[in-house]
Amino acid sequence: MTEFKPKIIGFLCNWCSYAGADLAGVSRYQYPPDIRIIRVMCSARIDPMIIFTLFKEGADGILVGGCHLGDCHYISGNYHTEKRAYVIEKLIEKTGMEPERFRLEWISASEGERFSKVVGEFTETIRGLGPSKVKEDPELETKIGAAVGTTLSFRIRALLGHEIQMAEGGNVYGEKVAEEELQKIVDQAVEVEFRRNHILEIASSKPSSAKELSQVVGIPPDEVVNHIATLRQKNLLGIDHIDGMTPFYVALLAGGD
Amino acid sequence: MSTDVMVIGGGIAGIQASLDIADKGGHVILVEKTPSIGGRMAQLDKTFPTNDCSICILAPKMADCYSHPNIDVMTYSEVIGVEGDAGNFNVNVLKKARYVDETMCTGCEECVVKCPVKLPNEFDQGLGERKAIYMPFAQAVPRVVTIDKENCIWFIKEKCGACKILCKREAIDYDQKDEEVNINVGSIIVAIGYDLWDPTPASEYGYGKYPNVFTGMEYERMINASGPTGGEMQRRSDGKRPHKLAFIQCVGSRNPQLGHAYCCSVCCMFSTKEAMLAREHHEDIDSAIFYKDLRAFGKGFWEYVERAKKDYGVRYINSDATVQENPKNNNPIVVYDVAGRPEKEEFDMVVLATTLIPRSDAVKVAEMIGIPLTQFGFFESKDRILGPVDTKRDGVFLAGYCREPMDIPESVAEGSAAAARAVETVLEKGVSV
Amino acid sequence: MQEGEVETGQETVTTATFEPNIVAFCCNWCSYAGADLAGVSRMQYPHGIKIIRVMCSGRIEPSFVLDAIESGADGVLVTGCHIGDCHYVSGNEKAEKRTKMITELLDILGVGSDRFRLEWISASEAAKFAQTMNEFSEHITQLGPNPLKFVEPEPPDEGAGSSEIIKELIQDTGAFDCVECGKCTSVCSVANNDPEFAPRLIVVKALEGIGAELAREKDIWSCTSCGECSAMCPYKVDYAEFIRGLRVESAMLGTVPICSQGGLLHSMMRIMANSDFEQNRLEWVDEELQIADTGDVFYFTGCQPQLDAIFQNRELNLTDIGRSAVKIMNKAGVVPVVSNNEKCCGHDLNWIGDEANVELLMNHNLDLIRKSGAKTVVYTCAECYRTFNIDYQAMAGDLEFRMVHMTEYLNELIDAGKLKFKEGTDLKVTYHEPCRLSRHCGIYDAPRDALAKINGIDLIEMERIRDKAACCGVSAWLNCDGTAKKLQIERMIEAKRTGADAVLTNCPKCYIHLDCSIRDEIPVEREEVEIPLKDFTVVVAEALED
Amino acid sequence: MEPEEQPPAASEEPTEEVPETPAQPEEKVPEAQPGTEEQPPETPTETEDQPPETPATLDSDEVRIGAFICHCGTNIGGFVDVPAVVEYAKTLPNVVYATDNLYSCAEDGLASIRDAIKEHKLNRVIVASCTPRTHAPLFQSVCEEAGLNKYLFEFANIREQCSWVHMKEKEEATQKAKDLVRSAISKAALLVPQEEMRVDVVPRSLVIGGGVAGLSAALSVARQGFDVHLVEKEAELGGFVRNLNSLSLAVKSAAETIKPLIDDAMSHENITVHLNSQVEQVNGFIGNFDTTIVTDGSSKEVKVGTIIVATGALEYIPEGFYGYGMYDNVVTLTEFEILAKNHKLPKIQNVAFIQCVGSKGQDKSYCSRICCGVSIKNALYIMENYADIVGEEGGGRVEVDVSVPEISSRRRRRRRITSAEGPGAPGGAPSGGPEITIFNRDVVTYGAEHEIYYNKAREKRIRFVRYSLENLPKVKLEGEKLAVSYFHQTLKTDRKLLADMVVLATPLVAPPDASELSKKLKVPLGQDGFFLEAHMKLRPIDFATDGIFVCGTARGPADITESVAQGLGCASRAAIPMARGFIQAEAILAQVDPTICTGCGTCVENCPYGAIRMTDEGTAEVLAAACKGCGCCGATCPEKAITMMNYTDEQLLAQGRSILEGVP
Repeated sequence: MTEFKPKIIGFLCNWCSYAGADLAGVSRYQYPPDIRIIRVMCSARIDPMIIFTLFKEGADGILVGGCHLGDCHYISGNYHTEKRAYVIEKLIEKTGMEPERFRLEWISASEGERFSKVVGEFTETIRGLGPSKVKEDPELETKIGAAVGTTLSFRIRALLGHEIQMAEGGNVYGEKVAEEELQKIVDQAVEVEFRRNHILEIASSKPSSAKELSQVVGIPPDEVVNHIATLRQKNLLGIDHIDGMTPFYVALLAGGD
Repeated sequence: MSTDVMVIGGGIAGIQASLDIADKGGHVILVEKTPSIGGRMAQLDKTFPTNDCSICILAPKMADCYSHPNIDVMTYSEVIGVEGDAGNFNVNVLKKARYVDETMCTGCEECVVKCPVKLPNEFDQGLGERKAIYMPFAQAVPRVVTIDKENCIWFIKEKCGACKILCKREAIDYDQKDEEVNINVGSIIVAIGYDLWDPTPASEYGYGKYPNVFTGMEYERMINASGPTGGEMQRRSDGKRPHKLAFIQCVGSRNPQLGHAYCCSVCCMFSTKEAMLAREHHEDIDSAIFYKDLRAFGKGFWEYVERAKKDYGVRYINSDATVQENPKNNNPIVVYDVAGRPEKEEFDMVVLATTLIPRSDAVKVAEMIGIPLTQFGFFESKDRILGPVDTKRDGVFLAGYCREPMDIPESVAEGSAAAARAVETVLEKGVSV
Repeated sequence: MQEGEVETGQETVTTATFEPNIVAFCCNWCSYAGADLAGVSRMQYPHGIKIIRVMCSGRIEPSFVLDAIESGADGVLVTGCHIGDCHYVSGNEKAEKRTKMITELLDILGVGSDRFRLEWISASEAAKFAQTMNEFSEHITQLGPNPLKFVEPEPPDEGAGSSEIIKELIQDTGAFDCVECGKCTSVCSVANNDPEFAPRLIVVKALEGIGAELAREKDIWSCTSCGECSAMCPYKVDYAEFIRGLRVESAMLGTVPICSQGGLLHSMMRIMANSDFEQNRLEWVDEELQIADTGDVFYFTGCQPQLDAIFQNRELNLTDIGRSAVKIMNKAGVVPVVSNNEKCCGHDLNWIGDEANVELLMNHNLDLIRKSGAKTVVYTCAECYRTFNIDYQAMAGDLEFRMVHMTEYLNELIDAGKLKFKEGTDLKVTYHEPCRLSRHCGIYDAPRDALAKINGIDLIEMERIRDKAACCGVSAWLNCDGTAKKLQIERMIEAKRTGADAVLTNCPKCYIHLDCSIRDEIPVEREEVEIPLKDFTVVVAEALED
Repeated sequence: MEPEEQPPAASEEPTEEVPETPAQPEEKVPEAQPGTEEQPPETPTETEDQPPETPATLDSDEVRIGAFICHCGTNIGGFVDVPAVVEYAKTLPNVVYATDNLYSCAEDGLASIRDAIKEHKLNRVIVASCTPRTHAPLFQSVCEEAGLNKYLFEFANIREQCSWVHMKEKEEATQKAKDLVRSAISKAALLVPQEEMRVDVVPRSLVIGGGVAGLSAALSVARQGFDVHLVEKEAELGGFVRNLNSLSLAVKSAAETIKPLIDDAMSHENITVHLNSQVEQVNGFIGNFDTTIVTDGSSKEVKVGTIIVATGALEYIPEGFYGYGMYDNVVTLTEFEILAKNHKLPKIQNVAFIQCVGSKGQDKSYCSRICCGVSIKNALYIMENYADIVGEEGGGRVEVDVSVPEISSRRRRRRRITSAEGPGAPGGAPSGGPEITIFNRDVVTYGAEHEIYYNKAREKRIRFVRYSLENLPKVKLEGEKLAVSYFHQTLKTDRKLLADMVVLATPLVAPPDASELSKKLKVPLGQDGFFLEAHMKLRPIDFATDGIFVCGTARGPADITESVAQGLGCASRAAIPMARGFIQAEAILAQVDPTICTGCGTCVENCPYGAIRMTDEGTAEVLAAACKGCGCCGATCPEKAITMMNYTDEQLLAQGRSILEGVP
């Protein structure tokens, strides 16, 4: 077997961590060569969808680098990144993929050495984990597919969009939501949306009954039925055929909220 | 007659003034004495009260300034003569030979690696090393190396020449000569910043005598990730990292006996920041700040101090102090006053907030331009209330610390203010011609 | 007033009816018993003799004798058991040794040693007692009355130390400038060793208007006025002067400080201030030394002869300083005025708050110098130099003659090419800075410059030098205590650590104090402190070309 | 800056030196002239009449990519097999040309790029060399010179992030370089030309607030040749300073000192002063704000390009502190100044100032910066000017030498001698003069100028006593006097003094209407209620929203000198867009697809620059002039209706996927 060369993607914000990576170069801090860097203007630009899409396509590890909190060139971008990373981590947990494959780090423009250390550690971690199992584990692939779907769901996106404002500025009624309560809301939304997207993902590969879905997704049939009802309402799920008394559902390409 | 503006000093005040004028379409000649622009702010690790990474926020401005089509940046250059009047100053600038062709050097530093001469690095307050051919600091602008002629073997013995042999771009030019350039400008902005006072004469603080007594700027370079110790605090005596830090305020300042009766405006916050950063480096660090009056007067400063106390466990002790040493372990012992009685506490590192003093060449610059200095050696405003950035000489303006001790935001605001006045001047003079 | 002091009424004395007042100290076991026996035996002796009983003649301090003289006694008699008979084994032997010092001192001062006598009288020698009394009384009658001008002590001034006066002090010493930074506290040698003393509190209390009590504080006597605090003070609050001012007030309230040597030295100074005796202070002037009565340069010797007498058991040979100074000047072709009529500068009285006597001494000395025609006065003593420079000029206005310390003068002479130094000197020295010269008068460079100009003498500096130099521990013969001892030993350790061959100082007092510190039991190993102590001027003179 | 003397436009300049960072939009535009003459206000126009920069070669749909791989001497070439990378690049889709350069940034390297664009009809260019943060602008301008839109350029960093960090693994480094080149090429294929927006700027400023800061700002803007509308709430100009009796550094009274400023503003032809007026409504964005100024009920529409906020601050009213409102002679600092100014001070000999009343962790959390200086100023005023009403013999008072004498030269004349010379002799302390105590938590006389006054105050025997928050002084009426009892921190005892007057130094606070104005302008307030600048360090007088600036005490406590400097600073900042005449935004912008947008407003909330607004149609719209291109909005748009130009999802995914592909 040839030596495992992990595919690691690093998204770095232009102003701090990309500059930190440059400084590592200028200072000749050596680190393992497996990482490939993609520059974005701000870490807040990184849509969780992109992370899961790349995981689905076989990335072994993804590193996101941003400015330290408070240092964002765009004032507050990295606070959003932090919230998103939380959802990403929650979702990874749900997919069953090793959580270490994703990492968020704050790296300033002066932390060249730290950048090289972070990359070294991260590469080591990924090497330890071995290649991504997405391609050989269809169940994992389905779940990561579900995660992609989750990151695109209106509810999650809207929550992520409003979370900071809700905690700091209050909602339209000026009510502030406590940090913990907000977290609960997010956790719950992630849970529900992931299940629904998992159902959709399974149903998109083959028409499935509620019972089958219940087994694969691992939740009680009555809950599956509720999700099916919601998904059908949103026109995301349709009945493919009915076998006896059992309807078999299939994901619809069109649809939406 | 000229509508150009000359800005003397490439620190944050000078950079801001230059950018403001250039963005309006004015032409700026920015003259900087050292090989890179950036000034003092480039040396800092973080800035209070946000703990922003200093170089992260400064570097884009440095780059903007250098690449701005309306700004001619003259680094390693000094103003040596000023004649004429507002609207028509003739300024002589000495462009010192850096023995490197600025246009050819790519900043790869290949030459630096091979240069055999090791010297203390000024940018790192002498804590790290640099070579005789050197990049002043990693983020320097322009990213061009400079040869320190005084210490270069080629210039001393006509031997070596390693850099010249190595440089594929043939950027090394030992025959480069200092050059005098005469520049006609309509207005001048002086923003030459400050120097750091060497606290060795105030031997009661033990600097230079006890190895583990550091100046604030030395400490700042140490905790900087791109500094000489890679961001780690290291005792000079044994290279170990400290667990107990003492910060002593007003070392040299607010002390007419040590020559500086004024307050530097920034040290209380500077030390607060440093104490907080120490804690961020290591959870177990205990810091104490010895102060005369806690001057946390800027926006969010008092809250910052409260945070340092509450969240970072920084102790504030209202007393000046002197330093002794435990000869057994080279630990500095801080002696201070509690209700009139002396108390002693052993630390393993002491950081001195030393005075930020007028530039050593402020007197020369003042004489050259013909503007007066205050009793402390800062440039004197024409009208200390309504014309802070104006000088007694028409067409010459001031910005930043060289006028009055102030912090970065105030220097930036003054950079802009001086820019406004300079533009007003050249517009007025320009129209009258 | 000291313990064991005698009250003697001043009587109007005329030569015709002179009845000498004599104080006789008698030991309990022999002479007092002898006196009793004389009484029992109804042996007559003059009524002017007042007997003071002490347990042993060894109890008699030299200061008792001077105090008696100062207080108007025409003669002082000390009696004890015969040698070998002492109830306390050898107390009388000690008394005998001390007698030598007393007689020498009385001679130097011009009081005359013949106004003092020591006699051994046993309990059975009633006749000898009476005879001695008669003889001594007769002898004193011959000598005539004590010519000392007795000054009635002023009654305590209850207004002293008032808040108005304290305000003036605050004004004069810049105490209002205190920003309570506490740097003074951190360097105060005394505060760092004495758990009671807090120098800054004294000023803070004054500023708070609790000043009236200040003159009664005992802390004001603990300060060595070394000026380490002021040297450190950002605004140069003059603590030393502040303390001195308070001591003046305290003295006016009648406070008598506890002085070392039982106040002997202060007595001596007061005697000088209030007499015009023909002194005998020039014994040290060897034949090869050339001195004059008038001339351009006056060498103000200070108290070397008296100190040599007082500390004779320690063989300090402080008069070597004077000999060296004159030798140096002679070598340079200068014949200085050295006067037998010179009196103490008054430094120590000044620092215990006795300004009246300082003024008397000043007037005498200034008159003397003016009469000598000197344009330059040279000092080898840091205290004399300070007192002239600061205190005299404060009281008498600017002085018309030039005052130079020997270290400065040496630089002048060397620079003028008037002094040559021999080859072969090889001495590494370190230098203990006297506060009066350095912090008080700002002379830091002169001694160092001078040493640098001398062949073969290398200066190795101690850790605490110049304005941060540590104190010798004692000033104005006050507060010689455990704290002082600690400071002295600290300083000697510091000197020893330099690895120098000797430690030099420029002040006879520093010399005496540092020397004293390591004579007795010390809490550290001897090798940590033992380093030869030398006077600056002496060392320079030794390095001169023959 | 005369028009005749303008240097040639930047885009025409040969770029020989190496720029160091991605270009800011401002850098590449032809410069404008400060509008010295009146210009009519214009409505914002997206200048579509700009000549398109589309190169001639982009007329076909065919993507033709040129790849230039740099050796950077041996910096890359020494560790990466550059020829192999070139050969590899040639095999990649859409690549029609690939070559190596010894130094791509050198003139010959640049020429090779220029020539290849023409020769090979390239419509995308990638350079694989160093970091885009310093070199992208250089290569972009080369593309532009060759007629290629600069947004069709892409960079691969194979030096800082490859050759230099993998110096011991040539093979790996070469592989990585290939991957990075492939990644860049995959993005390049998706690049589309972008137009940079231009929006004209109305050359007129609105200055809100006629205090010292606003006056300084208005005058400087006017002197730089632009119209100014100065709006002042009160009936006269001068602001807070009008209340004041004296100024620390001034020889004249406060009113006289600032009079020239007011006179100049009133008489300047470019300044229109609106007294008794308020800004009612503000709409629009940088360059084109529509504002309504209401004066005594009548409103007036004014269109301006920039806005300067200089609304000042008020003094905190210390209700419930130290007997304020209960005892007659307990006054605030400003009340004291007004009394002094009107010569209505009562007979006072003993005065206590109490600092930090209600500030530093009390009702207000902050230190108000200037109060120590102001208290000292007033204390000195009493010392110097009120001797006649406070002392019995004012004439006998003594001037104290300002310099600090050396201990060695200090010559204290003995009191006995002095008293013989009579009262008033040098060295004798004054008697009967005012006695002033300043109770403080820290004396905050920062800098050189303020500290001089602190030193002077002590020389004048003004007493400073420190107290702590745990042990506040107490003020009680005792007969005719005010008894101030306090705990002395050094002496550790309770003390008391009797004062004729107690002056409370209270913090400056934001005026109540600040929050209303902040909503109108859509700019934030900080926690302390003062206006919040864009960045505490480097953008102290800018708002995050372009075109609006803040100065003086509206921003936070500041002394008069600082307010003037900030006013001038704002004038400089505000003049920039007006002098240029237009705003040109870099085309890395968010774009909303109105057909997808549901108008949920998430993006509006998330944009740190207020660059997104809702249109009348209920969809979001990006204000190109204000957008900075961070992409925060796009990443959270629930409907994914927002595209980040130049960093589209497709482009990022293409880059990511291309990396994952490995060698095809």
